[in-house]
Amino acid sequence: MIKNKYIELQKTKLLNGTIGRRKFMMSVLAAGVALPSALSFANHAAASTAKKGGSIKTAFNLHGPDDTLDPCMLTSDTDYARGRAHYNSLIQLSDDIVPQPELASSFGANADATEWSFNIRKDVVFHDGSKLTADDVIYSMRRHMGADSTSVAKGLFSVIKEWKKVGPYEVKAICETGYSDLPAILGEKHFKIVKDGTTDFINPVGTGPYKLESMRPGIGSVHVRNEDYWREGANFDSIELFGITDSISRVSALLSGDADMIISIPPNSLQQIESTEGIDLISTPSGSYMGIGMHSEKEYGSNPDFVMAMKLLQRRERIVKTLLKGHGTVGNDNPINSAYGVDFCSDLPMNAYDPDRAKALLKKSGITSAVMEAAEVSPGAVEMSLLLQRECQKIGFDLNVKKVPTDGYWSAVWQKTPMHTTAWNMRPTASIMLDMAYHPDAPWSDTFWKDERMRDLLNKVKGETDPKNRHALQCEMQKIVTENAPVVIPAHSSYLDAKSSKIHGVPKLPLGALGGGEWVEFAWLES
Amino acid sequence: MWIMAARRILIGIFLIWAVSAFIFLITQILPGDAAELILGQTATDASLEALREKLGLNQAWYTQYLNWIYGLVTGDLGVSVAGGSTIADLIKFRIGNTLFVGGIVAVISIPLSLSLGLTAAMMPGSMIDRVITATTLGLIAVPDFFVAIFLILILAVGLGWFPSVSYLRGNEGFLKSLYVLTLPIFTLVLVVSAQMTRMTRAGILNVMSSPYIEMAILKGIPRRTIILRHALLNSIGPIINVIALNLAYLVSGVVIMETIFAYPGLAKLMVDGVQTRDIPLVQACGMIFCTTFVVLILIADLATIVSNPRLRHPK
Amino acid sequence: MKNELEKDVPETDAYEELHDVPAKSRLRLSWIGKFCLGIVIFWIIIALFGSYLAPYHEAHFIEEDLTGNEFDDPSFMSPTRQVLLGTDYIGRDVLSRIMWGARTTIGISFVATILAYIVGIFLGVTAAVAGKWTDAILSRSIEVVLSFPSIMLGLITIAAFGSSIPILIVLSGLIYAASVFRIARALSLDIIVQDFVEVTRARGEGLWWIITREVLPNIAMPLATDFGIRLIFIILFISSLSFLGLGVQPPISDWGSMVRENLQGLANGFSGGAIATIAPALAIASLTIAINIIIDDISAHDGGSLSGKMV
Amino acid sequence: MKAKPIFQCRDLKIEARPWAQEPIEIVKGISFNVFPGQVVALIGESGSGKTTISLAALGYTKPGLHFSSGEAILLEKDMINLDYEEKRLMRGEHVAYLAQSAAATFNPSLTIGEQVIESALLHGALSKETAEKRAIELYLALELPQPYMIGKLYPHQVSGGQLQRLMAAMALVEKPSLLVLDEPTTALDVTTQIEVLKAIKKVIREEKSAAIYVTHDLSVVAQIADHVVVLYDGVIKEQGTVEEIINNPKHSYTNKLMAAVRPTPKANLIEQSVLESEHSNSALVVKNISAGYGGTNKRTPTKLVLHDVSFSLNHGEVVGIIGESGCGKSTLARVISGLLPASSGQILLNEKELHPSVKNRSLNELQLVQFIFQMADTALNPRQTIGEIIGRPLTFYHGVKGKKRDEEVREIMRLVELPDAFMNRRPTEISGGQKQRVNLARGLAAKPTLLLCDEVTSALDTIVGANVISLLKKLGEETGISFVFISHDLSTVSSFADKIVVLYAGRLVEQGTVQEILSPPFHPYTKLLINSVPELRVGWLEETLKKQSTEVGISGTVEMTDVGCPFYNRCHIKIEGLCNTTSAPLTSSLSGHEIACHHLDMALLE
Repeated sequence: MIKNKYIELQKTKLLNGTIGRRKFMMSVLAAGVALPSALSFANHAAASTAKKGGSIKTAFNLHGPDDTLDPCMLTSDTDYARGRAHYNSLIQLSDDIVPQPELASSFGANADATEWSFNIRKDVVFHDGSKLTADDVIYSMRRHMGADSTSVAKGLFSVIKEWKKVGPYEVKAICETGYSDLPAILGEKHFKIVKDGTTDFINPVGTGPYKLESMRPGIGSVHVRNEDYWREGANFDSIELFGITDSISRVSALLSGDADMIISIPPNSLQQIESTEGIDLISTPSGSYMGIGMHSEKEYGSNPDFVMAMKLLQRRERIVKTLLKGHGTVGNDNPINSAYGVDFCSDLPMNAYDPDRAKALLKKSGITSAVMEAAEVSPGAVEMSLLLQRECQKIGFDLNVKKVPTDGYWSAVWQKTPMHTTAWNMRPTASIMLDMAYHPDAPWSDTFWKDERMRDLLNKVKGETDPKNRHALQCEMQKIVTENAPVVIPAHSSYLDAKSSKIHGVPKLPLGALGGGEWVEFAWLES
Repeated sequence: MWIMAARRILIGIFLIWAVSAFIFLITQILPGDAAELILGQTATDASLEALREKLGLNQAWYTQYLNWIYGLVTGDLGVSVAGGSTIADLIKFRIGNTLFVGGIVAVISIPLSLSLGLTAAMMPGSMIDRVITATTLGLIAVPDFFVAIFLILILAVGLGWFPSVSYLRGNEGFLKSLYVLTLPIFTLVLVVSAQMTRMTRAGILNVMSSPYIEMAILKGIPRRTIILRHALLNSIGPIINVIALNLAYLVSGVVIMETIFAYPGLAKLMVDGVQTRDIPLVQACGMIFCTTFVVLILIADLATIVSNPRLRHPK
Repeated sequence: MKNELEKDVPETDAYEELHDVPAKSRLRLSWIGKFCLGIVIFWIIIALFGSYLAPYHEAHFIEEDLTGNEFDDPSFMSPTRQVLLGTDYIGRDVLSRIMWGARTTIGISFVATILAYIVGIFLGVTAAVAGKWTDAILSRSIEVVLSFPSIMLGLITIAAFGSSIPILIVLSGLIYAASVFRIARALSLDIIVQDFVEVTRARGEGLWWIITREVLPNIAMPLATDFGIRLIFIILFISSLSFLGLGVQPPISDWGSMVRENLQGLANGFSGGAIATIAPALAIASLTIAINIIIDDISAHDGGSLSGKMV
Repeated sequence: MKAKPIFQCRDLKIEARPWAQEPIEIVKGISFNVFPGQVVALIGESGSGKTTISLAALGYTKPGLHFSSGEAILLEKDMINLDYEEKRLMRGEHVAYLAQSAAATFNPSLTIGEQVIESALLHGALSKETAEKRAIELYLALELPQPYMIGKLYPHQVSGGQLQRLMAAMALVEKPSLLVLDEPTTALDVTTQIEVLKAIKKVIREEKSAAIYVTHDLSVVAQIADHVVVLYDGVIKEQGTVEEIINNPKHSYTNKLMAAVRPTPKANLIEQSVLESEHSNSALVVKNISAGYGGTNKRTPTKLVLHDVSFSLNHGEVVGIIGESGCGKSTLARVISGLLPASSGQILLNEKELHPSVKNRSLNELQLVQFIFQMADTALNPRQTIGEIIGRPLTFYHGVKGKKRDEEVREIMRLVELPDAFMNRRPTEISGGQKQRVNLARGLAAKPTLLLCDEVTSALDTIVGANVISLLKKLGEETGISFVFISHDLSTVSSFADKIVVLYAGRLVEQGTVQEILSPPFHPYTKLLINSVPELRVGWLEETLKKQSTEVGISGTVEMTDVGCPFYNRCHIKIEGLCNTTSAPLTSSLSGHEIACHHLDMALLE
C-alpha cells in the first residue's frame, strides 16, 4: 500500500512545516486517495475553546428586494452569508483554500480527473427532520446545468457532462475533460444542497447550522441555532443579518454597538475604526483585484503600445498606500497574486512606473485621446481611474474618465465599451481564475483577448497533477497575461471588515468578506 | 360649496389615473431590465432569454400596462421581479415604518412650527423673531444629509445616547421602536419644521397688511387675539398647503434619511427597485407616492374651501 | 367761534391738485442685506474666475510637500501653508476644488433656474391667458409632474440617460419649471382681470401683445424675488442627487458631491479631515443664506406691514 | 356749548419718514376742538391730510407716518404719548372709528355679530348676552333688515349700504364718547347715502356722543356737521359754524370748493344747449338689447341683467345713463363695446350693425368705439410710460410710429391739458385727476366717433371732477365726438348730457332730453333720484325725509322681479294689483320723451 506510506510521509512533512498545507493536500489528491475527514479541521485548532451562546448582528453593504435563499441566484455577500447559515455544500474550503469534506465525507477522482465520486454522510438531517440522501445532491447539482437553468454559477459546470447517482449515499460527476479543480469549485458559495424538488425559495428547507426564523428581502433575516446539526458548529444562539448601504452609517452602527460585525469598510474610514477601542479591524489579504480592461477588438485594446503605456503609467504603490491605505498588494497586471500561494509566479519582471517610455509608446501608438468608463466596482476603482487621468494629463495625453452608476454596469458597460474598469473576486484556484477571465473563448473575458498558447496551457494544467509541472505551466500562463493581455491590474485589495473585540474565531478564507462567510459556523462570542 | 368640492374630488381621481400613465411611461425608459441585473456578470443570452420569459418581461407594453392597471385595481401589486416575493409583502412592512415615522414627525412638527411661526409673526423684528428666522434659515440652507450625519456623530457615536442606525425587526414595542427611531425623527422634525415655520410666519405677515387687521387694531383688540383670530383664520389656506407638501415629502422625499439611518422605509425600497430594475416594484411605490401627494393636496384644497366662508355660504 | 383766517399764506387761485400717493421710497438694503449682497458677489466672482485663482488644478493630487519629499498618505491632511484648507479623501486640495466647484455648482443651478423660469413662465402665462381648456390641460399635467417625488424623477432619468452636466441642468430645470408654472399662472391670473388688460381686449389687441407688454412686465418683480428661492432649492436638489451618487460626476468638482465624498472626514474628527466636508457645506450655506436674507429684505420692504403698529 | 371739549387737537404735526430720506411733513400744525354732542366736519381734497388728522384722535398713524409734535387730548388723555396698552383700552371704549369702505374692514372669515360685539367683550365692558342685546338694539336703530338674524351672516352676504350701517353699530356698542367717521357715504349710491346719513345723525343725537366727520363732499357736510374745518395740504384754511362756511365762506379756497359743487339738477337752471345735428342719421342706435352673465344655454344667460333696452344717439350728442349701482348701466357699456356680447338685440354704429362680440369686429369698427374705464388707477398699466399708453392706439389703428407718433401724442396731451413732461412718467407717479386725463387721451388717440365713459368722475374729488367734466364738454365741441356718459350722480350727468336714459333693475324706466327728464311728468324712480341729490343748504336732509315719496323710496331695496314693474316695492304711487302683476308699458310723447309707468295721468306731474 504504497499510497498509505506516501500519505504518512507527506503528513510528517506537513506537521514539521517543511511543506505548506496546500502542497500536502495536492499531493495526496493526486494520488487519488479519499482523505479521512478528521484531518480536515487541523487548522481550526482554536475551535475547541469556542463557547456557545449569545446572539450577534452583522451588517452587510448590499441588500435589496433581490435578496434570496435560492442558491442559484445568490449575488451579494448578504446572500452568501444566509446561504452559509441555511445550507451546507458537499465540499468546504479551509483558510488556505484547500477543499475539505463537508456533506461529502470523502471524495476522489479517477486517473485523468474526468470522473469524481463523492460519498455522502449518512447522519445528516434536514431542518424538517427528513434525512439527506443522494437524490437531494443530484437535484441540487442539476439545477446549475441545462439550457434553461438561470443559475449565476452555470458557467463553472459547463465542463460537467452529467451527475449520476451511484448509490443511496454516493454520487459521481462525469466531465468531458480533466477537471482537477472540481472539489475547489464545489466549495463555491452557489453549490448548496437543497431538498429534492424544492422550487419555492421563500421558506426553503436546508441542512445548515442555523434554522431560518424570519426573512424580509431588503430588510434583514434572523437565524436560530439548529440544535440537531450533524457537527458541533453554530456557536451563536441566533444571528441577525441585515444591510446598511451607506458606508458611513455602517461604520457608525458598529461604533455605537447597533451591529457587532460589519463588512466592506471604505479605506478612508480606517482611521476612525483603529482609533476606537473595543473594535478590531479584520484585514484579509486576497487575490481579488481591480483593474482596467481594454476590448481587444476595439481601438485601444488592439494597440499593444497603448496597452503597455497604460501599464507604465500606473502609480501602483500610490494606489495601495493612498486608496487602499496599505490594505492590499501591488499588482503587476497579473490576476494571480501571493494569496494564491504556490501557484503564484513571483519572479515576473515588474511593469514599473515609467512616464517617459509611456509617452514615447503613446506617440508610437498614434492614439491622441481616449475615453474610459469608470464605476465603483470595488473600493477605489473610480479614484484609480482619476489617478490615471491625472498621470496622462501630466504627459499631455487627454484621457476622459466618464463615471457611470454601478447598477446596470455589468450588463450595459462591461465587455461592451472600448475601455472600462473591471473587478474580480478571488477564485478558489489560480487555474479557475485564469480559465474564467483569460481563456480565448471564456464567456466572461474582460477583453475577448484571444491567445492560442493560453488555450492549450489551460487544458494541460487541468489535467496536470504534478505540482512542479503545474507551477511551470502557471508561470508561463501568468507571463503571457502580464505582457500581452490588454488588462491593467495595479493592485490587489484585501477584504476590510470589522468586528467587536468580544467576537473570536473568525476564519481567514480569502474568498469573501469575513473569511468567505465561514464566520457563520466557526465564530463565537466571548460572554 | 358642495359642487366645488365634488369637482375637486373628480379632478383628484382623474389625476390619479394620469399619474399611473405617467409612471408607467417613465419606467419604460429605464435601460436594461431586471434579468440583466440579476444575472449580471454571469449573464449569457440563453439564460437572459429564459429569465425574461419567466418574469414576463417580453410581453407587448400595452398588455403589461393593462395587467398592471388591472392588478392595481384588484390590489394584486404583482411579484417582485428581482427577489420573487410578492410586492405587497415587501411594501406592507415598509409602509408601516414610513407612516410610523411620518406620523410622529407630523404630530411633533406641525404644532411646533405653527406656534413658532405665530410667535415670530406676533413680534416682528423682536429678538425671538430674529432667532427663529435665523435658525430656520440655517436649517433650510444646509443639505439635509449634512444635518443627519452631524447629529449621528454627536448623539450616537459621540455621546452614545441613541442608536445611530434605526434597524427594526418589526416586533419591537412602541417605546422601543420610538427609542430606536429617535435620530431620524429628530432630524426630520428639524428639517420639516424649518420649512413650515417660515411659511406660517410669511402667511400671517402678508395677511397683516389687510384693512380688517387695521380695523381690529383701531377697535383696541389685544395683539394675541388679532393674530390668533383675525390673521390666522384668513391665512389658513397657504398654511394648510405647506403642511400638505411637507407631509408628502415625509412619505416620498426622505430617501436620503432612510439611506443614512439604514431605515427600512418606502422611499429606499423604490430606489433599490430602480437599481435592480424591479419595474413592478418601482411602479407600485410610484403609485403610492403620487396617490399620497394627490390625496394630501386634495385634502388641503377641500380644507381651504371649507375654511373660506365666501364659499361655504354662497350669496 | 371767530372765523380764523390764515394770514400768512398768499392768495393763490390755482390750487394745484395734491398728490395723495406717498413718495415711493427707493429700494435700500439694510446693512445685513448689503453684507449678504457682498457674499453673493464674492461667490459669483469665484464662480467666474475661480479656476484661474485656484492654487492647484481641481484634479491635482498633492503628492509631495514643498521640499519635494513624498507624503506617505496625502488624503485628509489638515490645513497647512501648502494646502490652506487641507486635502480631501484622496489627497486633492480642498480650497482649489471649492474654487473650481463654485463654477459648476453656481453655473449649473443658475442655468437650470433660468431654464425653469423660461419654461415655467411661458407655460404659466399661456395657461392663464389662453383660456379654460388649455389651462385645464396644462395645470393637470403639471400637477402630475409635481406629484412625482423629484428625487425619484432624477434617479430614473439619470439611470436612463447617464449623469452629465447638460442632463442635470435639463432635469432640475424641468422639475422646478413645474413650481414656477404655478406661481407664474397665479400671478398672471391676477393681472388678467385688471382693467388695463380689459382695455387692450376692447381695443382688439392680440394674445402676443397682451402677454409680452401687459402681463409679463407686471409679474417680473414678484418672480424675481422667487428666483432666489428657486436657485437655493436647485442647489440643494443637485447636492441630494450627489449624495445618491447621481449628481455631478468626478473629476469635476461640485460643492454637493464634495460634501458627499468627504463625509467620512467628518467622522474622523477635525484632525482627520472634517474640514474637507465642512468647507463645501459652509460654502453652500453661506450662498443660500445670503440669497435668502436679500430676498427677505426686498419683499419685507415693498409691503408696508401693520404688525409694526401693534408694538 | 361752554362744556369742556371731549377732544382737543393742539398744534398737531405728523410727518412721513420714507426709508432713509428726509422726513416730509404731512400735517403742519392743526388745532381744533370737539365739544360733546357736536359734529365737526374735516373737509378737503385727497392729500389734504384729513384722514390722518382724524386718526390722531385714536393715537394711530398709518404705516410710514409718525407723530412729530403737538397733542391730541381725548378726555384729558394725550392719545399720542400713551403707551400701546393704554391706547388699546381707550380705543373702542371711548373713541371708535368708522372706515371708508366697510366691505374691506370686516374680517371675511368671521360672522358680523362676532365682530360687532368683539371689542366690548374683550374690554370686559359687557357680558355676552348684554352685548348681543345691545347690538340688536343698534340694528333696529339703524333700520337694518332682519335685525335679529343679520348678526349670524358673513360680510359677503350683505350689501355695501348695510355693511356701512353695521360698522356704525360696531362702533357704538360701547357707547364711545367720540366717533370718527372717515367718508362713510362716499362709495354709496345717492339713495343709500341718505339712509346712512339719517341713521348716523339719529344715533349721534340719541347716544349724545361727539363725532369727527371726514369728507370731501360739501353738500353732505351741510346736512350733518355743526362745525366745519376746511383743510388744504395739511393746513387749516378756514373753520367756523356750518352756516358761516356754507352761506358766506371767506377764504378763496373755500369759495373754490363751493364753486366746484354743481347746482342740484333743476330743469330751468340749465341753459338748454340744443344742438341741431347736421346729418340726419344717428351715431349710435341700441335696439332691444338684453344681456347677462353665467352660462348661455340656448343663448339666454342664466343671470339676465339687461332687459330689452333701446335708445339712440345723434352725432356730437351726449347721452347720460343714470341709475343706482347694480342697475346694469356698466353692463350696457360693456355690451356696446363688445366686451360682453348681448344675448339679443342689435347695436348700430353710423347705421351699420356691429357684431355682438369684440373678437369678430373689424379693426375699423373697434377704432370708432373707445371705452374709458372708471378706476384710472387700474385702467393704466403701471409698467408703461404715459407716452407709450397714449401712443399705442395711434400705432395699432393708424400705423403711426416714431417721431410722428410722439408729435401726435404731445398734441393729444395738450388737448387734455397734460404737461409734455409727463411723456415718460409712469402712471404711479401722477395724481388721480391726471391719470383720468391720460385715460381719456388714450381713447382720443384712436380718433373714435363714440366715447363710452363709465363713471369717469365718481372716484375723483369735486374740483378735479369738475375740471374733467369741463374738459369733456370742450372736447365734444371741438371734435364732434358723441359720448355715452354713465354715472350714478344725477347732478354731474344733467350738467353735461343732452339726453338722459334712466335704468332701474336692468330696465329702461325713462328717457328724454335733460329738459324733459328734469321737469314733470317724472317717472316715480326719476323723482326719487332727483330728490335724493343733497343740496348745499343746511336742513335739506330733514326736509327731504319728511317728503313721503322719498321716505318710502329709501327704505326699500332693489329687487329683481320678472313680472310687473320692478320699482313696485319702492313706488309711493303704486297701484295694487296692477303694478305688481303686469310690466309697465312704455308711453312716449311727441318729442320722444318716454316713461315706463302704468300712470298716464296727473300723478306723474306733482
